[in-house]
Amino acid sequence: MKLMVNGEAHEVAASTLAELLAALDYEGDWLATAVNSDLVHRANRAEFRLSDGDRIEILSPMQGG
Amino acid sequence: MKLMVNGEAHEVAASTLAELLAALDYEGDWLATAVNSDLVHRANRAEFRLSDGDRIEILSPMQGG
Amino acid sequence: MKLMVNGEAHEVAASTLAELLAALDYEGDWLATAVNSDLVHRANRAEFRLSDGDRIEILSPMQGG
Amino acid sequence: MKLMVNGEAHEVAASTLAELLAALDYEGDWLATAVNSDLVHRANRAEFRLSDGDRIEILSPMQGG
Amino acid sequence: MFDLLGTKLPSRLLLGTAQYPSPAILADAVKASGTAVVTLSLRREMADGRAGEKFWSLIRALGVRILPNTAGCHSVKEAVITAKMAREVFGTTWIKLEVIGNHDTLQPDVFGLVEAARILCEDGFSVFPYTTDDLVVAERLLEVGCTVLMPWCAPIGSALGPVNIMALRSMRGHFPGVPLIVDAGLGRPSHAATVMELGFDAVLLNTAVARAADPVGMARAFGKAVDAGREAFGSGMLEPRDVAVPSTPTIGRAVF
Amino acid sequence: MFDLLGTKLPSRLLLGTAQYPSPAILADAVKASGTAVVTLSLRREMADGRAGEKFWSLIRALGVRILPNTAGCHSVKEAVITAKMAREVFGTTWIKLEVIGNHDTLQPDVFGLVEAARILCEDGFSVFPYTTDDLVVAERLLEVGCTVLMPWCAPIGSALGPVNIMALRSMRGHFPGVPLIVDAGLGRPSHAATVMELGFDAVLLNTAVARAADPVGMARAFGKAVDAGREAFGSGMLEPRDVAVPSTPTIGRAVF
Amino acid sequence: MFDLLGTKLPSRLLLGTAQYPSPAILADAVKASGTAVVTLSLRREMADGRAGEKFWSLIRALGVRILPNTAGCHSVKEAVITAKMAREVFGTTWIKLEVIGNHDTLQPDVFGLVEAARILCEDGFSVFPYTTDDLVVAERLLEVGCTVLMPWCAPIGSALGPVNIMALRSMRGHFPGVPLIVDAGLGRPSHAATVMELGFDAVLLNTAVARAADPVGMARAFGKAVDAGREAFGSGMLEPRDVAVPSTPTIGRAVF
Amino acid sequence: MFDLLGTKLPSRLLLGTAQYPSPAILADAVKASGTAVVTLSLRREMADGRAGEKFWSLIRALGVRILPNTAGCHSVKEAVITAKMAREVFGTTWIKLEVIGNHDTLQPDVFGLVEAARILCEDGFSVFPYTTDDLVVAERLLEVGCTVLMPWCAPIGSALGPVNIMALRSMRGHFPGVPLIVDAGLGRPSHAATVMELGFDAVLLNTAVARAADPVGMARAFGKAVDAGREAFGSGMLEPRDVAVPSTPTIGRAVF
Repeated sequence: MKLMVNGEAHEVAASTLAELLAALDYEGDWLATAVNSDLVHRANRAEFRLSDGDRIEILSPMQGG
Repeated sequence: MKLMVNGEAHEVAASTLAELLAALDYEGDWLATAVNSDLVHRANRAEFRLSDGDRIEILSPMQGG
Repeated sequence: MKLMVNGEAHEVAASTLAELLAALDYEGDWLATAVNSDLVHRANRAEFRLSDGDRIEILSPMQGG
Repeated sequence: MKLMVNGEAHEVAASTLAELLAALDYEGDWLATAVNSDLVHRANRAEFRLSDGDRIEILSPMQGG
Repeated sequence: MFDLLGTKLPSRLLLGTAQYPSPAILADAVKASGTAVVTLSLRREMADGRAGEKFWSLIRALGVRILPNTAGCHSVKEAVITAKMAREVFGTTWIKLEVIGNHDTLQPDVFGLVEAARILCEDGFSVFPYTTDDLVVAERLLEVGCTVLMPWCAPIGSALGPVNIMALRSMRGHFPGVPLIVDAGLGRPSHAATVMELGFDAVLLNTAVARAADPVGMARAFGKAVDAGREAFGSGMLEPRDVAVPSTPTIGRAVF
Repeated sequence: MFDLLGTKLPSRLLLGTAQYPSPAILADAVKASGTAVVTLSLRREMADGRAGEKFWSLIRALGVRILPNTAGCHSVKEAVITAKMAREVFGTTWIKLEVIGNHDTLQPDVFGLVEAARILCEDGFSVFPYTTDDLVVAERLLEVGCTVLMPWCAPIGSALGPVNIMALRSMRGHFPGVPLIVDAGLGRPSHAATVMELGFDAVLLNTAVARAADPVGMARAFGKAVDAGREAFGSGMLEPRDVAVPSTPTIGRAVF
Repeated sequence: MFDLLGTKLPSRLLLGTAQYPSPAILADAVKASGTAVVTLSLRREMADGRAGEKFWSLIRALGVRILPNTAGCHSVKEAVITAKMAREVFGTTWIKLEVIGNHDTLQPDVFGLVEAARILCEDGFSVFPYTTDDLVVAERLLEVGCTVLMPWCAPIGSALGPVNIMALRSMRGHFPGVPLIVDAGLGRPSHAATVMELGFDAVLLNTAVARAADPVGMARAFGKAVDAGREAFGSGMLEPRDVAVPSTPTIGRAVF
Repeated sequence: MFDLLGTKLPSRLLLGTAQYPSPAILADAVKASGTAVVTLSLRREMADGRAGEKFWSLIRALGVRILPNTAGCHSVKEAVITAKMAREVFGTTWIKLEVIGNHDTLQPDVFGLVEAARILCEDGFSVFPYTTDDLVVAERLLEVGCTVLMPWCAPIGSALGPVNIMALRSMRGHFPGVPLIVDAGLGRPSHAATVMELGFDAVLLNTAVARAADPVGMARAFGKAVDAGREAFGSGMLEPRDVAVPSTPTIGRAVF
């Protein structure tokens, strides 16, 4: 399945958001996820099914003013 | 018929805007008229029929900054 | 003998500055004295002889900015 | 005779200020002269005798703010 | 000549018509200022009073261009209908659009301003919006069809002069092609010269002239200051320098 | 007309003659500015060079009043002899007295200034002292015979404009009867208008005009700004107000 | 203590976390400043890079309150989703709302700001809107549910300090009961003291500290200046006076 | 520690002792400010009144260093004898030398000041001259033996704060090695922070604290502001920038 993850194209087998994070070695409770501009809560990642072409954002805390 | 003319209550016989202006001794091409917050063009005053309770504004040029 | 003390005329018997201070009930090591615009050190007040018309200033610490 | 004229050493035969000006090709009523820091009026240049080592300033109008 | 929306004007000073000691002084002030555009309002006419007629005749006699305004309007609706009535009376599509958002500062309500500007631009008006020095608001006004902007430089009638030079410079820099007219807040001719030196295209005044001890003399003074500021802008001013620089050549100095 | 020590002048702008791109531009700038007084210096004349003659002819052709200066002098002695030589060359008792005390700021040495002023006043000169905004120094200069004062408003050539408005206002307030000419530090016409609005009698400029991209246009701009500021001073300006005041009467407003 | 939306804080200085030479210096600066609230952002995490984790651990160790921000967002949509993601990560409903409207000045887009604030307030956020000094915009923000305002005093990172004191005073005067935090534009401790003396409730800084030669020393300096300004506001400062007044009693002066 | 003429001081704030609501408040203000040096005067003692004694005991109990002054003196003679009497009473060679030249602005008479300073320096005093921001006067004061300078930043008691930043910066730049203490004119802690940020070594205050609604709180505020300004001076402040610069990294921004 083709996905855009943080702006980069990925070809991954993962079918849920949780699987995608694992596949790409993302972990930690400081991460926030959005799919196609909608927030996906941590609790919902396991059942959140991805579709071809989905745009996923995986964010974490950074310096900001 | 009861009308509000420039914020003051008037009891007048006039049935059109043109008649109202004449009745109240308003004249001059420097006047602009509105009825119930809508502009009434000079050309349309003769056929513009007033209804009880109409709010009429009769304005003319004044100092402004 | 007529003297001006801090701008006021005084008629006193005192012949020295020390006697004047005593006569006028001035005492204390925080006082500074000048006669006719010259400083008279504390140590010299006893032998400093006054003359008629001398102008004596007796100053002490005060608020200042 | 050795003279300093406008800061430069000169060896000239001139014995008066007027002769010096002529010798150095200075002319014009817009010139002002000083010898050893004293003004020498135009009218006095002819009889003003120079001495060895004199410092002569010959000035004229210039841009100024 | 100053080209304002295709109209050639001999002066970059626009003048308000309120608060003068008398109509005669207003007329003399307009003449002394050299202005070619005056702004005026519409107000309720009293029956058989002829205030409007007298004033209107006076203004017409001056032979200047009219810029009607919606001064005193606090809502989009008020401003829009006032603009339409002004167009009928004054026979011009020019309108100085004021939508006041605060009773104390008389500053624009930028939300209502953009909305009213959109409606009036679509209706064929040439809208002169009285706005703040906010660049983003300015962009919105241009997007809805305004082709000129009238930023304030201080609250109306405050006479404070330009209180935020940085913002004015930024505005000029961001909209190089748009006619920018400083409206409101000027108190002294030096204030007018200052904003013209920044490259603003014109200024609009009222209180500073009308409430001066001698409005006619003050009008003349502002006229000259506006010219001076514009000419300076075009003549390449020195940048301020921190260290002093001699203004006289040091070569050839005499030594005494 | 501006009465300066008994001389009636058509302009309140005095102009320096240094640093112009060319003599022709200097001449045009003087004409464009409307100035009636220019200031110039004395410098060493090169033998058979005729620099002085050419410049002097140019200036004389302008038909303006000459105010010689002692620019560049750092001592009383230098300043006094230079003044005397200037009197002989230019045939005037007027002298703009500069005794420079600091190489960086070119500010006056107020001690040398008062001493040189005393000597020259006793010798019959009309001394125009280039001074600071120090009131006590000003009083000394008047005591030794000066009848006009030329305070700086910023370092020479800095173009900073009035850096201490408070001091300038205080000076004007303390010497109501004395002609006060702001000398040095002005960079823009708005600066000149500002000090004239404070009630100063005139301004003297050089760098701001001579070093502008277009000295002639800038000279014209300063001429207008000085007129504007003077006229405003005489016309009773509004005091700035903190709160906004409507510039349009609120009576008779329509309600829609 | 400073009561901010019901939270008692020991300091009125809020600090940004960007641009420090190192995380260690950031941590030391936060401690030296005495701040109790820091603001930070969300950014894309690189796979198996652990940037976010390291930074987040560092911040948590400081034991300060977190104010997440939407810095860098140029649209309502971006700002809203970023705010929601921040709420999940940081477990707080506080959000410093930035909707940038201009790439150069980084000023707020007041239209997008009000819209995003409305959406987020309805969703239960405590919105800290980064806004301008526009009173009308401020009123809109309060209408849509904001209970605190964060006006700029100059463009972000400009270090210009308060460029429009009049507008800041006006804002304070119009919203006496609303916590007002000056956000953006401060460059020096004296700037921070100045706005606190005007009665603002707090300031938020970043660049001025992070980019100082010694961020830790500068953080300490700002912390003291904020305290000083607040204490002065509460202690009744003298109004400036135009004329000088002796600071020493003149009675009892000796006469020599 | 601040090394002032070889004396190590824990504070860079010097405080005047006049105009407080009560002696108790004066004492509390001195303590709250953290100052280590207070300045006071000599006045005529009334017979059998013990005003001087009471005041002097109060001051001694504070355990601070005394800087006697010649406040109110208008002549060299007055100032010199007052200084000598102060030396006897207070047992210190330190003297804050005031020779007032103008009754309204209370500005120094720079001519009398230099003369009195010369006499007192020759007599072994450590003279702290209250002077203007005139560089040339400052050079003269150093020539006659002063090793510290106390320039004003505005008229005494005006609370205007630094009215001529350019001159203060110039003074700091010209006398890098000389202790410079800003004396007179400060009205708010932000003013004190501003001059300390410029690199001045200390400030001396009186009216701004003594006449505040709460002198003790204001004294504390000034103490912090002076520390803040000094620390900022040593920590390398950002230069103001005209264009806005993002204070948040733009890399890694999410795209929604």
